Amino acid sequence: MNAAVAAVFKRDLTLAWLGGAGAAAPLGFFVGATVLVPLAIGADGKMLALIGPPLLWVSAALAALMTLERVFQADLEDGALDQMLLARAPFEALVLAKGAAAWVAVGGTIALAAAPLALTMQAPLPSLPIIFIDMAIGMIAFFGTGLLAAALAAGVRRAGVLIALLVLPFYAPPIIFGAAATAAAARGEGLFTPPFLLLAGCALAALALGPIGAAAAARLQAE
Amino acid sequence: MNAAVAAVFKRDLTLAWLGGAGAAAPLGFFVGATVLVPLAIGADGKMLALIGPPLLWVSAALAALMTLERVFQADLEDGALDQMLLARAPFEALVLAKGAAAWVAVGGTIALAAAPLALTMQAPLPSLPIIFIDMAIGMIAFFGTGLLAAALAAGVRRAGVLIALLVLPFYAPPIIFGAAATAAAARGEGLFTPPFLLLAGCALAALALGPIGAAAAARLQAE
Amino acid sequence: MLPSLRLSVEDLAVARGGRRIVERIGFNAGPGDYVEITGPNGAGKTSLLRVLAGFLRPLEGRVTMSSNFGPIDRDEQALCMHLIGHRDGLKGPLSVAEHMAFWAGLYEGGDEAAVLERVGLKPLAERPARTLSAGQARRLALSRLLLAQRPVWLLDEPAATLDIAGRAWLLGLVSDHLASGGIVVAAVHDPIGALPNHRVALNPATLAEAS
Amino acid sequence: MLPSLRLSVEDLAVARGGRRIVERIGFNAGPGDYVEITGPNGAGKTSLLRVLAGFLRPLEGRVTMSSNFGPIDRDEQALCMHLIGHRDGLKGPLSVAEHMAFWAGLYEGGDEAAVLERVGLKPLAERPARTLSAGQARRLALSRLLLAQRPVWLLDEPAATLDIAGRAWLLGLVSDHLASGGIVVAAVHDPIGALPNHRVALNPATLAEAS
Amino acid sequence: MITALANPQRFMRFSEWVLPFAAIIAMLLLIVGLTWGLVFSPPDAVQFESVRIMYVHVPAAIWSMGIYAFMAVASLMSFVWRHLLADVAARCAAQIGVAYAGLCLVTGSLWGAPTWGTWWAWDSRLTSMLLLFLTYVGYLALWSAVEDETKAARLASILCMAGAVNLPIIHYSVEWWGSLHQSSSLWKLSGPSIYPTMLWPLLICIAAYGMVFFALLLASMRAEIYRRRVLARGPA
Ligand code: HEM
Ligand SMILES: Nc1ncnc2c1ncn2[C@@H]1O[C@H](COP(=O)(O)OP(=O)(O)OP(=O)(O)O)[C@@H](O)[C@H]1O
Ligand SMILES: Nc1ncnc2c1ncn2[C@@H]1O[C@H](COP(=O)(O)OP(=O)(O)OP(=O)(O)O)[C@@H](O)[C@H]1O
Ligand SMILES: [Mg+2]
Ligand SMILES: [Mg+2]
Repeated sequence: MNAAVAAVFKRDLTLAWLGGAGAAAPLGFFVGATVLVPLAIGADGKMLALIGPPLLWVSAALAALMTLERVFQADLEDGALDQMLLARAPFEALVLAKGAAAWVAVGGTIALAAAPLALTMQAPLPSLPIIFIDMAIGMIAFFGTGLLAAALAAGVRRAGVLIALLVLPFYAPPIIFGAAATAAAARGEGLFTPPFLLLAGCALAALALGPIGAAAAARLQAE
Repeated sequence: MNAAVAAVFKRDLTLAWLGGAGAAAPLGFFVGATVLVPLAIGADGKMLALIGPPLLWVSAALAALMTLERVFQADLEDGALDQMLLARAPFEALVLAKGAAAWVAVGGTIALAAAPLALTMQAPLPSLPIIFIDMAIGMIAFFGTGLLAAALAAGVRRAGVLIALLVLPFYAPPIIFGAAATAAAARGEGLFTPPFLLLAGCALAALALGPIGAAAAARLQAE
Repeated sequence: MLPSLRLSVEDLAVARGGRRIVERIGFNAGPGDYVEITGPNGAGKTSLLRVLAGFLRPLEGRVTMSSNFGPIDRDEQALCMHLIGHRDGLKGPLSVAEHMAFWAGLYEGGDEAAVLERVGLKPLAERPARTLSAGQARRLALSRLLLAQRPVWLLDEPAATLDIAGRAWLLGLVSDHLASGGIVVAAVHDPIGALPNHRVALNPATLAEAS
Repeated sequence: MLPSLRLSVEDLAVARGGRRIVERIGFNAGPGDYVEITGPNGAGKTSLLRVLAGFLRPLEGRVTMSSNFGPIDRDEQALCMHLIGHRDGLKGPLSVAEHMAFWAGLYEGGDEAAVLERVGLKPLAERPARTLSAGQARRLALSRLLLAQRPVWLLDEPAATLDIAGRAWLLGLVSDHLASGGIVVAAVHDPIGALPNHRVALNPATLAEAS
Repeated sequence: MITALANPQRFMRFSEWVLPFAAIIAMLLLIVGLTWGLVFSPPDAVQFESVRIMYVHVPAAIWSMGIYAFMAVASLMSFVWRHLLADVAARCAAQIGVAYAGLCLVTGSLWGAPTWGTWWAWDSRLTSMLLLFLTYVGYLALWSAVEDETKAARLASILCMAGAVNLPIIHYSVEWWGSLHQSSSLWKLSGPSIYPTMLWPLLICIAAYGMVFFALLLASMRAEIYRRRVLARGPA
């Protein structure tokens, strides 16, 4: 089973870095949004410190959303989903591996990019590792629930937009807690603030239920 | 030639609307993006009014990009690109038809949705038609340049990086001018503000160059 | 291989899109048996194979398997089979070797290097799948059989796009599998060369009736 | 059809991924000629057809066409041909009828209703292409030939996934086209039944050499 | 009783005679509640006549949440036991639920214009109602996006159960967020100090919305079952 999970993880990671949507497009969007919005409103330093954390989180959520569309759709169209269903390893574990690969490729890059971007938004240097951790954990929540939505919408034409619709109610809590945790970190309150703990709770729930639900849905798509 | 252009336009429009998700989903995405903003930054009306328009524009750009990404990639993979190259009608016209279909299906819905959503960001009622027009014209700029980027990147190994890198510099001006025009409209300055004229200029340039460039790029992909 | 493996299909009925397309199919295959499914386009060959593989629920009837350790339950059944469908299931940007490595990991078995040699794709190992010719891609897809090492092979027009050498190679593959006690169920338009122990001819519903 | 249409290929060499795969190919086909291209997997049949269709540039040599109005220039040439490749080129969510309507518009010709009847897909007209069986999808793809109405047909393994009735139907289609003065160039592994006027056997480079 | 009704034939027989009564009771309650509320109850001291929207608004808000809970139970039954009736019930309930949620948003918005001077405010209760509305829309969009109905039913039931886990989390997070942001104190509920002259018509309206839901649910389930029977018989 470990070999199968590792194989799926490695393949999806390779695919994310090679062709397809890759990790670069969401990263580009993320950086673009966090740079363009302050530019467009001509924000000054104080303003930036205020809108910085929420902006980071909204853009991160939208960037994650962007990569979800083809997670299952591509595998369904080209028959790779069948291949995974025929493996001896539990399908749930393989779906988890897919999610983990997306999380590393996209979530990791975005979390890494978020820290330096927070600097330009007046976050103090010591808060950067904390902001990175916040983001990385928030991404678990985004990808866990996103995986479920992606599996539900696979096979539908223009699944991307349906996924967006399905996923929004699930993204609201982590965004609320995440933005608050990042703002607290930028104020120098450290990592283990109440919103961070609540964010971690959302991530745990998504991690526990997302892959199971996604696997159940993806199995139905393979008809 | 007219028949061929109409056929491509109609097919792409049908494809965009099919799958049930058609009408509701871009709306959902957009509603979602605008719901996430206040959730992240809090309920302060003044702040919302400030950050709302640029974020509206960034999400609109993302929505456009999301739908464009697979415009050529899908046609290349399934052989539909070959079919269009074998038509007697000039390929440029067919590419323009593709772009127009995407613009109507996605751009139109988003522009329609943008107006009421601006309400929640404290834009006054009379400014709504203006915001609709801003958005519809901004979408021409997004789809024109996006088409070119999508054609260049189709079939490329690192398509993601390419699209992101290609599109971002082209998207920055319309986003900035568009957000400024929308903000001006919300302040009650009417339609023909300087940023609006600059936005219209971007749209015209994209309309003139996008389809021609995209056609040339897509022709090369068909090897 | 599992000793005295049996694959029995009883009174199977399959529906697609709410319409019954396959009615009352049955066969009982044992070690070394080759089951040939034939029928015109749209007769339900692909659907039948997907029922056997456990992807589709049958409307009526049952698919059962047993070995001399006793009956094999439904969940385990799917893991005794491997289906190669119409689609090759390749990822354009991944190389031939990367595909093999993926399957070797996914199915936890098979010696990649030996399989690469056996399917004759060694010279193309580093090529992205996107650049393979149709027949080369088919060979790559078929290599999954050697990596997954399942006793029951379900093949959907396996020889499509293969050249004459490729078909001979496929026949060798199938014969070896049968000789080692495996079961092969194949949907074909042209015989692949092996002598069928069971023939399932799906009702020749003409296209006109297949509405 | 264009009167006294000629398709000449002289000394063609084609490269793929920087490697020469097809060398010195030549033929000269006139009205009613059937050109059969054979060769093992990876020999370059698909590549050759894509050169003829104008998608790929040849490394050396020329493809020329003429009618009794004189030579046809390179841009016009592509518009005298129609290629049916390995892939069917269907959009899953669009119905059979929508595909036909799209092609009828795109190629500005062909009577959809008559073609739907002729390819035998009338009962499936409202079905989304996603739900078609492999052979039904292939028939739909081939219907493009009747809608585009071009004098030169380029067919890449047109009979793959077709059943016996389907192959007979395809032969009828090809024979009618030849009889009306068209040219057909087909890459095949199994003869489609028409008697070739020219045979192009691509060098039987074995897979091992084709690295 | 539930297991007995799970049989479609028995459900059809049961609903055939219950439906008229339910419909009549719903009509009566609605007429009494709305005329009492809209015509005879006193205008509010602060909000004057606009308070009457409450009789439309509040029951819609309450039932749009109740209906989702009903759907979640139906979805669980549909997923575990593959009950045809359960997925019909969930889907039909969603169509009514989305209408209630939409009604709550629209009437709330109409109410907000005179009382708060704005159509919309990012208050925590409003925000969670908007997210509930989106959850409904997503559920229905999924149903209509997937053509194969048995597949759509199972996918939708997965979504509905996930949503049932999510809605309390949303509720909590949005409350927490509201307390964080002190949203310009727009939402000043008079709370339990509501006059009995306003409470009674309100309670009747709430009961009426419940009966309307029940009657509509039976009617649309019957229609849906007939539709499926016709489809199962195949094209004419
Ligand atoms: C969870 C959803 C909701 C519930 C349970 C709910 C419930 C209530 C209740 C019980 C009242 C009566 C307050 C009183 O005693 O006067 C009320 C008033 C009101 N509601 Fe809602 N409501 C909800 C959502 C909304 C929404 C989405 C809007 C706007 C779009 C809205 C706008 C209003 C307005 C404007 C008032 C009167 C204003 C006031 O008394 O301050 N409500 N709501
Ligand atoms: N999802 C679906 N919805 C409705 N009908 C379907 C669906 N999938 C397949 N069908 C129909 O069911 C029938 C059987 O399809 P199937 O793919 O099993 O045929 P087949 O025997 O494999 O044909 P072929 O030789 O062409 O591959 C066909 O008529 C097909 O159109
Ligand atoms: N884009 C590419 N880059 C590199 N090599 C390629 C590319 N496309 C094709 N090839 C190689 O060129 C050779 C010819 O391919 P082609 O598809 O023309 O073969 P074919 O004769 O049609 O084979 P088949 O019978 O399998 O369809 C093959 O060896 C193939 O691997
Ligand atoms: Mg088939
Ligand atoms: Mg080929």
